[in-house]
Formats: sequence, C-alpha cells, structure tokens
Amino acid sequence: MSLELRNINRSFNGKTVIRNVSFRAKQGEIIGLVGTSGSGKSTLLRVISGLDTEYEGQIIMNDKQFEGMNSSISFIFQEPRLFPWLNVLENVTFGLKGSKDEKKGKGLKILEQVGLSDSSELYPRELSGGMAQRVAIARALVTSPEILLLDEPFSALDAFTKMQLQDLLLETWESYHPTIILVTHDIDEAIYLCDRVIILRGKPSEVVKEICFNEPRPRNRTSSQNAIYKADILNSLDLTKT
Amino acid sequence: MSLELRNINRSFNGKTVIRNVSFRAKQGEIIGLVGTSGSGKSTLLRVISGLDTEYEGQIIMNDKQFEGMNSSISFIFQEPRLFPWLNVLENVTFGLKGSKDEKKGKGLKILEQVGLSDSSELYPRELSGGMAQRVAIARALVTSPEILLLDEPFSALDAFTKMQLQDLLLETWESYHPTIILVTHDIDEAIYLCDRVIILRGKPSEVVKEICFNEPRPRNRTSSQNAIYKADILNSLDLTKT
Amino acid sequence: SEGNTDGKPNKIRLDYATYSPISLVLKEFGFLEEELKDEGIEIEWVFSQGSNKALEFLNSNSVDFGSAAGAATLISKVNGAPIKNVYIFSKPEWTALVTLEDENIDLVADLKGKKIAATIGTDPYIFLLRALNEQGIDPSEVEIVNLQHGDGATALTSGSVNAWAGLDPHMARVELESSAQLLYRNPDFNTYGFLNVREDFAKKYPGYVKRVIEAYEKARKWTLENPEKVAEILAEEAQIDLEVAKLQLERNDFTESIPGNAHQKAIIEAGKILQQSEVIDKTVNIQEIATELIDSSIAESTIK
Amino acid sequence: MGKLLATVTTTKEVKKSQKKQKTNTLHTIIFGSLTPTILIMLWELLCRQGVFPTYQLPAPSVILKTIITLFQDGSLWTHIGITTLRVFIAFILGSALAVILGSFVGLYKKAEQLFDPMIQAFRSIPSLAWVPLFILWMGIGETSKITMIAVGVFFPVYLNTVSGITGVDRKLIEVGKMYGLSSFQLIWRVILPAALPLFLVGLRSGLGLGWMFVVAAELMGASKGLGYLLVLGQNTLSPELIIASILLFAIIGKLSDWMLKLVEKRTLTWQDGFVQQ
Amino acid sequence: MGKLLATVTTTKEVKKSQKKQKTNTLHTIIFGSLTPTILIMLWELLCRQGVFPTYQLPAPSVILKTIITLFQDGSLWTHIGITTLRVFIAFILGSALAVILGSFVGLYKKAEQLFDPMIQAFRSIPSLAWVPLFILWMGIGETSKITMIAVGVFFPVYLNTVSGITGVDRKLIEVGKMYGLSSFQLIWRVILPAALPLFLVGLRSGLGLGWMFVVAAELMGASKGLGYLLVLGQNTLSPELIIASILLFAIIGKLSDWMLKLVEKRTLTWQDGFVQQ
Ligand SMILES: Nc1ncnc2c1ncn2[C@@H]1O[C@H](COP(=O)(O)OP(=O)(O)OP(=O)(O)O)[C@@H](O)[C@H]1O
Ligand SMILES: Nc1ncnc2c1ncn2[C@@H]1O[C@H](COP(=O)(O)OP(=O)(O)OP(=O)(O)O)[C@@H](O)[C@H]1O
Ligand SMILES: [Mg+2]
Ligand SMILES: [Mg+2]
Repeated sequence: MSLELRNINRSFNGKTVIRNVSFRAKQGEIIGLVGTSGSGKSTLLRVISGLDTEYEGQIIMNDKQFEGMNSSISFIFQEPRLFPWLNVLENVTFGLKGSKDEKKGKGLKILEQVGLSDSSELYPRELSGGMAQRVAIARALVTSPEILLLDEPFSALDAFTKMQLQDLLLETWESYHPTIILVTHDIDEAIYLCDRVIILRGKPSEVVKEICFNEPRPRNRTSSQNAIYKADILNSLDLTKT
Repeated sequence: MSLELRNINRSFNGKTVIRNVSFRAKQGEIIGLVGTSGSGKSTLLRVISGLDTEYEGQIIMNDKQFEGMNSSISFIFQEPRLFPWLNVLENVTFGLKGSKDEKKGKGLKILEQVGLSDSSELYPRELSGGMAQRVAIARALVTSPEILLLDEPFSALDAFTKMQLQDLLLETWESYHPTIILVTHDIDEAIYLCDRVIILRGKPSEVVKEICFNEPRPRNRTSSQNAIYKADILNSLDLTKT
Repeated sequence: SEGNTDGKPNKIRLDYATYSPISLVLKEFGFLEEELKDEGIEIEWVFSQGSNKALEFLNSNSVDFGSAAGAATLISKVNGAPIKNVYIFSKPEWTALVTLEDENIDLVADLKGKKIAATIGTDPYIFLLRALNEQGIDPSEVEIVNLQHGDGATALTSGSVNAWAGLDPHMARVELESSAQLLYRNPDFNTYGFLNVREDFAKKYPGYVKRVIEAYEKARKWTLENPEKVAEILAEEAQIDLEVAKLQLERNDFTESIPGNAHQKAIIEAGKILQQSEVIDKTVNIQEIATELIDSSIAESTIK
Repeated sequence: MGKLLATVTTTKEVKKSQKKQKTNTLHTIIFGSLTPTILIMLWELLCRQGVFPTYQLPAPSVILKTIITLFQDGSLWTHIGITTLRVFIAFILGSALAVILGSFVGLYKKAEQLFDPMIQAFRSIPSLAWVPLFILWMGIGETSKITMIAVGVFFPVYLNTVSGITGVDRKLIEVGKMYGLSSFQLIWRVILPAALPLFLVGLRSGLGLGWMFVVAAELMGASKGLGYLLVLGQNTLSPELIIASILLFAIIGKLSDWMLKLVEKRTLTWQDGFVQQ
Repeated sequence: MGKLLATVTTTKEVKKSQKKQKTNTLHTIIFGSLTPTILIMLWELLCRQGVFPTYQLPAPSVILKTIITLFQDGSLWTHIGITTLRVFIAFILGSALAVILGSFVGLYKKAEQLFDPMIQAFRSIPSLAWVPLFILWMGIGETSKITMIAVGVFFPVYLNTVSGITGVDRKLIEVGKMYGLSSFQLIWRVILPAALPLFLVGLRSGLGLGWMFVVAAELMGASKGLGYLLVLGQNTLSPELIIASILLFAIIGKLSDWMLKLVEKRTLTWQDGFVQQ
C-alpha cells in the first residue's frame, strides 16, 4: 500500500507541533523518521494511523484519501501497551482472526522468533522491559499488516537482541513487502534498515532533510559509508546550528 | 557511599533468575551493568534499592549490612513512572524537602538542564516518550542522592539529546561524586560513562566478565580504543557462543 | 425526665399523633406548658408515626407518655414492656372492612376465598379476624396479604386485593375519593386509643401523671366543643383534606376517657384472637396482663 | 456504533472542544431534560384523561400545587433545610470514618482480617432494621438520625476506598517508597490520589445512599424533614405528598450529586481515560 | 506504620506466600471472628446482668432459640430461600440493565446527556418511597418485589460501570482500535476487562443494596421472606424476631458477598496492585 502525507499540521492547545509535513512512501518502502525528543514523530505516526483526527492536511493511501481507522495498518507504540489481563500468548494473538488453534500456532511461531517461547504463559507484570517490547513487536508483526508504523520498537533492547529483531523485521519485509514507517533514534539502525530517512527539526518541526540509502539489503552494519551518513544525519539534527 | 553485593540470588516462582552475583562499587564509582534482555539487570537494581526483599545474599553499604529502604538512594526505573496527577514540575520536586520556593527553584533549574523549561506545566499524558524519560531523570537527580541506580535512563532519547544528558550525568557526578550503577544496552554509552562494566549472562544469569576503562573523563566518544572495548563486550554478550 | 430531689421531673416528654386528635389539640394550645410553666418543667413533643413507633419510644425511654392502640399496647406488654395505661384518648372506629363497589362483595361471608390486605398485628388485622370469626370463617379460607396500612389502600384501589382491613385516615380518604365503601363496621371490635405511661415515670412522679391527665381532659373538652376547629387542626397537621379529616373525626367518640371494664374486655378479646393467630404466645395469661396493664385509679381520681 | 471508532482524543483536547460547547451548554441542558419533560407531559395527560385516578397518582400540576403550598407557608424550606443538614453532617462523618477504616483495611492485612468480615456482614442489613436498635441505643434525638444516615454513607465509601487502595499501581507506590515516604505520606501523596477515581465514585454512591437512609432516620421521632413528609404522606394516604417528597428527594439528590460530579471533573483532569463520543 | 515500608511484592509472589498461609486459613478465620465473638459474649453478659431488659434487647441465646425454632418448624428455609431467590434474580436483572445502560452512557456523550441526569436523580429516592408507586404499577406479585430489589442493585453497578469505562486507559483502547475492533468488541475485549476492578466493586455494592431493598420489596404483600420476618417483628413488637432477622440478613449477605469476593480474587489475578502488609 502506498502512503502519502500532504501538508500535515497538528497543534495541541493552539501550539503547533508539526507544520507542513509532506512525503510519499511507495508500496514496500521502508522510511525512517528521525528527530529530537519531542519533535512530533509519535504525533505524526498517530496521525497516519487514524487514531488522531484533529490534524489538518491529507493522508492518501493507495491514491485514495483516507480518514478514520484502517485495519491493514499495524502500530507498535512507543510503550509496549500490553493488556495486563492477558498473558503473553494471548496478547500476541489479540488481533488475529481465525480458529483458536490457528491463532495459537501463529502466536507461538512469532514468539519463537522474538525469543520468548519460554514466556508465553507469563503475564505482563512478570516481564522485563525488553521482553514486553518484544511481545508488542510480535503482536504487530503477527497480523501481516500492509502498513507498519513502528515507534522506536527496539529502544528497550540490548545491542544483541536488537540486531536479531532488526533482522526479523527485514525477514518479514522480504516475505510480503509491507510499507514501513520506522521512528528511531538509533541512526545506525536507520541506516541499516531504511530506504530513506526523513529528518524532522524545529519548533514547530518541519521536514528539513531527506537522505536516501541505495545499498541493497542485507547491508553491512559497519561499512565506512555508514559513518558518513551518520555524521550527515547528526549534523542535520543538531539544534545548536540553525 | 560504597556498595557491595555478596552472593545475590533471586528466584521468581521457583525459577532462579540471578545466581551468585557479587561485586563491589567504591564510593564515587560508576559501574555499568550490561546483559541481554531478561537477564535480570532490573531485578538486580530492585534488590539493591531495597524494593525487593525476597532475595538471598547480602547487600552491604558503607560496610554495614543493609536491609529495607534507604532514602539516600535514587532509582530511575526502566519506565518513567511519573505521577499522572502531578504536572512536570510537581513530579520533579516530588522527593524534595524544604520550602515551596526552594523546591520550585531547584526543580526549574534541573528542568532547564534536561531541556524541559517550556514544559513544566504539562501533565504526563501530554509528554512525548523522551520528555517523560527526561522528567524521570530530573526527578532522580534533583535530590542529590548518594547512590544512583539508573535503569536504561536514556533509552527513549534521540542520539543528540542522549549525549547532552550523558554529559549532564557526568556533571552531576563531578559535583559530588555519587556512586552510580547504570544499566544500559548502549555499549558506547557504557564506555563513555563507566569506570567498569559488569556483564551478566546465562540462564540463570551470572557475572561472566568485568571490563575496566581507565581513561580519564571527559572521554572521547569515538576513540579507536572504544571499538576494541565494544567488540569485547559484544562478544561476551553473544549467547550463541557458550 | 431525670428528676430533681424533690420528685419533680425536669422535663416531661409526650408524643403526639394524627390518630390522636386530642394530642394535637393539647400540643396546639399548650395547655400543659401553661400549667407547668411556673414549676420550670419543660415539655417536649415527639411525633409518633404509628402505634408501634409510640411503643418503641416508650420502651427506649424516649418519651414518658405514648399514644397507641389498645391491642398494640397489649402485645408490647406481653413482651415485657414496663408500661401502663392511664387514660383513653378516644373510642375510635378507626378500622372497618373496605371493598370497591364493583367487587360485588356485600357480606363478610362473601370474603371467602378472596384476597384481603391487612397489617399483621395491628387493630385492622384483629378487626378482620374477629369479623371472620363472627361469621364462622376460618382465616385459612381467605388470603390475608400483609401490607402496611397505606399500601393496603393503594392495593385495594388498584385492584390488587379484593378487600382491605382499613384504617383512618386512609379509609376516610379512599371512601371520599374512590368507589370504596365500608363492607362491615363494628365500633366494638376496635380496641380504643390508649395513652400509656412508663411505669418508672408513674412510680416516681404520680402527681405529674395526674397533671398530664388533667391537661388531656381540658383538651378533650375543647375537642368536644369545637369539632370544626379540631378538623382543621387535624387537616393541617396530617396534610390531608378537611373533608377527610371531618369524616375521620366523625368516627371518633371522645366521651369516655377513664379506662375501665369495657376497655379491658376489648383487649382481652383482641388478645385471644392474637393468640389464635400465633402473634401472641399461647401460654400467656391474657387476663392477668390486661389487668396489670390498665390502671384506672389515677384517671378516676382526676376526673369526677 | 461505528462512530465510536472515529476519534480518541486526550482530555485536554476535549476541554478545548468543550469550550466550543460552552455556548452549547444550553443545548446540553435542553437535551438532558428531554426525557423527563416528555414523561411528565405524558403523565399529566393521562391524569387529565382519568387513566390514573387522583387518589392513586395525582397529576404533576396537583403535585406542583402541593409543593407551592408547602413553599408558601414556609415549611418547605424547613423540611429541606433540616434534611439537607442531616445528610450533610452524616456525609462528612460517614465518609471520614469510611476513609480511615477503609485505608487501614486496605493497607494492613491484620486490619482486614479483624474488621472486614464484620463490616461486610453489616453491609446487607436494611436501614429499617436499624431503626429500633438505634432508638434503643441513642434515643430519638439528632444523634440517632445522623448516625443512621452516616451508616448509609459509610458502606459504599468504605468498599471503594479499600478497592481503590488495593488497586493502586505498584509501580507508583515503589516510587514513593524510594523517596523514603512514611506510611502516612505514602497514603496521602501516592495512594489516595491514585485511588481517587474509585474513591470519588464511592463518595457519590455514599451520598445517594445517605439520601435513601433519610427516611429510616426520620422515622425516629422526626417532625420535620423530607423523610418525615414522605412517611406522613404514607400514613395519611396523601399521594400528592408522597410524590411531592419523592420529587424533592430527586431534585436535591441530583443537585448534591452534581456538586460531587463537578469536584470529580476538577480533580480528575489528569486522567488519561477513554473519551466519550 | 513503619512496617508498610518494608516490602512490595507482586501478586504472584504473594500467592506463593499465601500457599504457606493455606495451613493458616484456620488462623485467619479465628482472627476474623474475634471481634464478633467478643461482642456477642459481652452482649450476652450484659443481658444476663439485666443491663438490657429483654423487651428491648434480648440475649443472643434467646435469639438463637428463636432462630432454632424457626428452623425446626421448617419455615426458616422457606424464608431464606424465597428472599435469596428474589435477590438473586433481581441481582442478575438489575446488574445486567446497569451494565447495558452504563456502557451506553459511558461510551456515548449523547446517551449520557439523555439518560444520566434522570438516573442520577432517581438514585437518591429512598426505597420506601417506591412502595406505593410499585404497588400501583405492578400490583403485589413477585414482579414488583423483584423490580424493587433490582432498583437497589442497579444504581451502584451503573455508577461504577460508567466510571470504570470513562477511566479506562486511553492507551489500551487505542490498541484495540488499531486492530479494527468493532464497538461491541472494543467494549467486550478491552473496556470491560480494564474496567473490571471498578465494575466488581459496583457489583458488590449493588448486591449489598439489593439485600437492603428486600424489606421494601417484602412490604408489598409478602407472606414469606426475611424482610417479611423483620416487618412482622416490628409490627408485633417482638425484638427477638427483629434481631433474628437482622442476624440472618447479616449472615446471608456476608456469604453472598464472600462469593463475589472470590470471583473478584480470581478474575483480578493479573492486577499488579498494592499488596497489603
Ligand atoms: N496529548 C497531548 N497534549 C498536549 N501536547 C502534546 C500531546 N501529545 C504530544 N504533545 C506535544 O507534542 C510534542 C511532540 O510530541 P511527540 O510525542 O510527537 O514527540 P516525539 O517526537 O515522539 O518525541 P520522543 O522522541 O520523545 O518520543 C511534544 O512537545 C508534546 O509535548
Ligand atoms: N514479578 C515477576 N514475576 C515473575 N518473573 C519475573 C518478575 N519480574 C521479572 N521476572 C523475570 O525475571 C527475569 C529478569 O527480569 P529483569 O526485568 O530483571 O530483566 P532485565 O535484565 O531488566 O531485562 P530488560 O533488559 O529486558 O529490561 C525475566 O525472565 C522476567 O521474566
Ligand atoms: Mg515519541
Ligand atoms: Mg529491565
């Protein structure tokens, strides 16, 4: 599904947070969204998801204007947002349709992939921070959505687990090419995963820069080109320079 | 305040999570705690803080055995844990004693330092993820505790803000030399901030390695020595090797 | 009520009630206050919603004088209440059997197999049982539905029951405003209005019991002389129509105020019926208790 | 139903849109009084048509006349005043006791084992049942009346306080503990605010029950008050008095609840809850 | 107070330690019956000493005898059975209606404006006031009795349902919406579970009020039931019958509450709340 944002503006209590954000994501593209804390990245994802309707501007999906909810979108929120009354497996299969066994099968498979097979019976209060985040990731990926909105999905994971899950995301992408919008503050991650990075800056924040990475995937995590990209992005983020 | 752990064991429902963890932190030392997701880092901090008393082993502070709570410890939890009914300033000054003006003054000063002067009147539900985390950091630092327990304090921050706050932590440390235990999954961060990194691994997890960094602070974020350290830590973390 | 050393109460507490018009008159004109003003005795008035409230107040030492139906007083006495009857505030015909015109019930005998509302243990209930008894109908041949007095009236007029053992002023009101009519009346099956005093008070301050009775007498005389005005007072106090109040008063006989044999007989009859229906324990000697309850001496010596 | 899916906004934003609605307050009031107005009109009509005879169910106009009469001879204010005062005092006392006991029971297992079983047992005893006992223990003065109403207030407040406390997020309590708060401070600064939503519902429930207990209270030798009016109406079979007092109960009860609801709205602005569509 | 500071553990761990306590259940029961036992012994003593005369407050032994007599002639089971049945049916009906109406009012602003003001007004009308109206509308059969009890059950459940719903964390609702849940599914799968703690307190409050409304219900022409026993006791001025029925109310009310409490414990194991010391 292709996705286009046209002149999105969003204000809270009269204070504009996002101004005139426009970009287009082709079907199957992975777009990174980078910006300092409080620059409106989560807000933008909420606008795209349809959860927030108090914006100005247009959201266009597959060339049709779109308002309200769309069940082919999955959203990994910045917090895990697990249902405390469901255990890990039930949380993961929450959005699945079909027979009980089918759901259970799919759920267990994805739990295996995020490394939580042992924990399928635990309740959210018994999970570590990173485990909860992995459950949230599993819950979003298991429904095979056409558009994936990821809000810092790997932030609570150690370097090692993080790499595994980044690769899991790429595998998922390989299998049916969903469109992915990935908010991240890990620039290496953006460079490793994305086709393009959009940088938000300013108060209210606007798109200040777009950087395309054309290397074919799978990419090298430590190529020298990466350092250049990284410096470029960090430079664009730096608020001290205007 | 010096801090020593002796043979700490902790089980949940009969399953041992941490086994025989012992280490000693000198007064004013900054110790990093690194391990994969679910390896018991947060559990260990809870044991040290006194919130969790169902452990086996001993905690010794300033050479006295210690049980229960100790108000000279501050804890930044893995989640922001802000009080939803208090605004940002009130959250930050929650643990302060003294006159109203005094508290407000201190609160505003630290909010300035974490870059949230504009947001002192906002309620937690109006904050972005990174802003909430910065409020939690401010709340912990403002009381000038003798021991600081930090559980992935900078995980929700963009690269740029993260660096600023790492420097803020070092400044705080310079001013009165608290003992700091820092759980992190950002290895660069550990190398930049810590005197020593302790690596937890296994199920149940044990201390598998300690690495000391002897460079004087402030350190260079991109020295070549760092890459070596980093490879070393990543290697120790890698669960595929046993 | 806590006495001084010289056998004088600080305060006398009386109840007043819409079913005792004399008490309303007494309160309205303050005869007793006037009488006892010089002695510095305070008078406190307590409103009684019904016989059993008045008796509850007496039992809990919340009032010194309480107005209740004879039968209710008897039941309370059987249960051991330390009270005695010293005065009769009226010979009321406050209860009768009521039906609606279109129920086609003309005789008590027609009640067989019908639903009748009554409040168990109260005068209307005793009246119903005695009326049935007179006709040789066993209580088990009718269906007695236990309803509070006012609810019985509502149940009757809305057709939930066929008949109702009614009580004034409800009865007067439904009579005037609906097609309800009195099926059977018999003033002698009513058990009189008893003014009771706590034994404790009577023992301590016999003189003041007398003074209260004197004041009641004064109010009674006034009542007899001014029926119109009494109706107004009643209508005002009970928030009912003047017409209803008048009808209710018509059925009250205020000529006899000294307790005596007639009263004793009435409550003994009531007591027997109550024993039959197991409201009062069968082993109790009603005769004895009735004699113990009614003390006519003070009234006799006060009223010539 | 589909509409529900449309928007979720935070309370703050709703406030903004409520500002828009301020001009629409009138609209809300009109909307809110729609149902009662229709019902009352229907009722009047049916009475005029003679479907309900007056001795059973008098017309609203008759009831209004009764209220106006009471109002004109000045006794209405006395009745309302005394009952409101009783409920007010009892509400304060009852809920204070409920908070204290509820906090103890919520916080300490020993206190729960000691008190809770008894309190739960008392909870299902009808108000009328207390009347003779209260008269016995406390006579028929204001003490017994106020105690009776306070009993009504007590139970819902108690129950909600206990539940509120045991439901407070452990995570927040831990923060309080890290700052070395004493038990009292912990209750005051963390547990009570966090339990506030449940506690406020308890207060509103308790107030409602307080109004209900007025009748039982005023059976104990009252000669003034709304409960007295009601029972008088029942004892003298005047339906207009009964219904007039029911209406007065409804109106005053509604007003008092509305005040609590305002407090609730004020104190819970921080809640990031579900927003109605 | 200092003890409170000691430990906070999660519910799961407490369960473990509760296993230890299973052997101590006896201890808990003994502890819980401590207060009532002492009170009853004191009461018996005072009665024997003649401090309370029997016509006011009969001794516990006398009351026990009354209950045993009722039990022996078999009527006790009828009284208890019929009242319990009424309360049970009314509880189901009343709380079902409360959940439905409460969900609508909680979810939709329009529904709130339309119904809530009226419901809040009705909430403070005493049970006794309904009696004549119910007889008028529904006669004196079981319908009016069950409706009366259901009215009592309705209000707390309604109030807590509405509050529960408006207090559900917006964040969780958003997750439900992202999965394209219909309004009904959203209520069933997200809102109700999340509002469960408040809702369960409402149920318990409602059940308690149901028991209280039994007396008013059984004023409407009952010839059996605990409320009937109580009113009979009041009409025939027999304190032992009054107190016997109060005791029965207390015991059965407590039992029914205990069952709901078990349900509460079962369904709320996931709660990560404050743990009593
Ligand atoms: N409900 C709200 N009410 C008021 N202000 C809000 C609300 N939600 C977000 N904001 C404001 O909007 C701005 C952007 O927030 P947003 O959550 O989009 O930031 P972000 O880019 O995701 O930051 P982070 O990286 O820290 O998560 C912030 O300044 C925040 O205070
Ligand atoms: N309350 C609890 N009940 C049961 N198990 C628990 C509980 N808390 C933690 N655990 C288990 O203990 C283990 C360690 O958890 P902990 O939160 O300490 O991990 P962590 O090292 O902080 O991980 P992360 O980096 O993901 O935050 C996990 O396997 C978790 O499931
Ligand atoms: Mg964000
Ligand atoms: Mg952790």
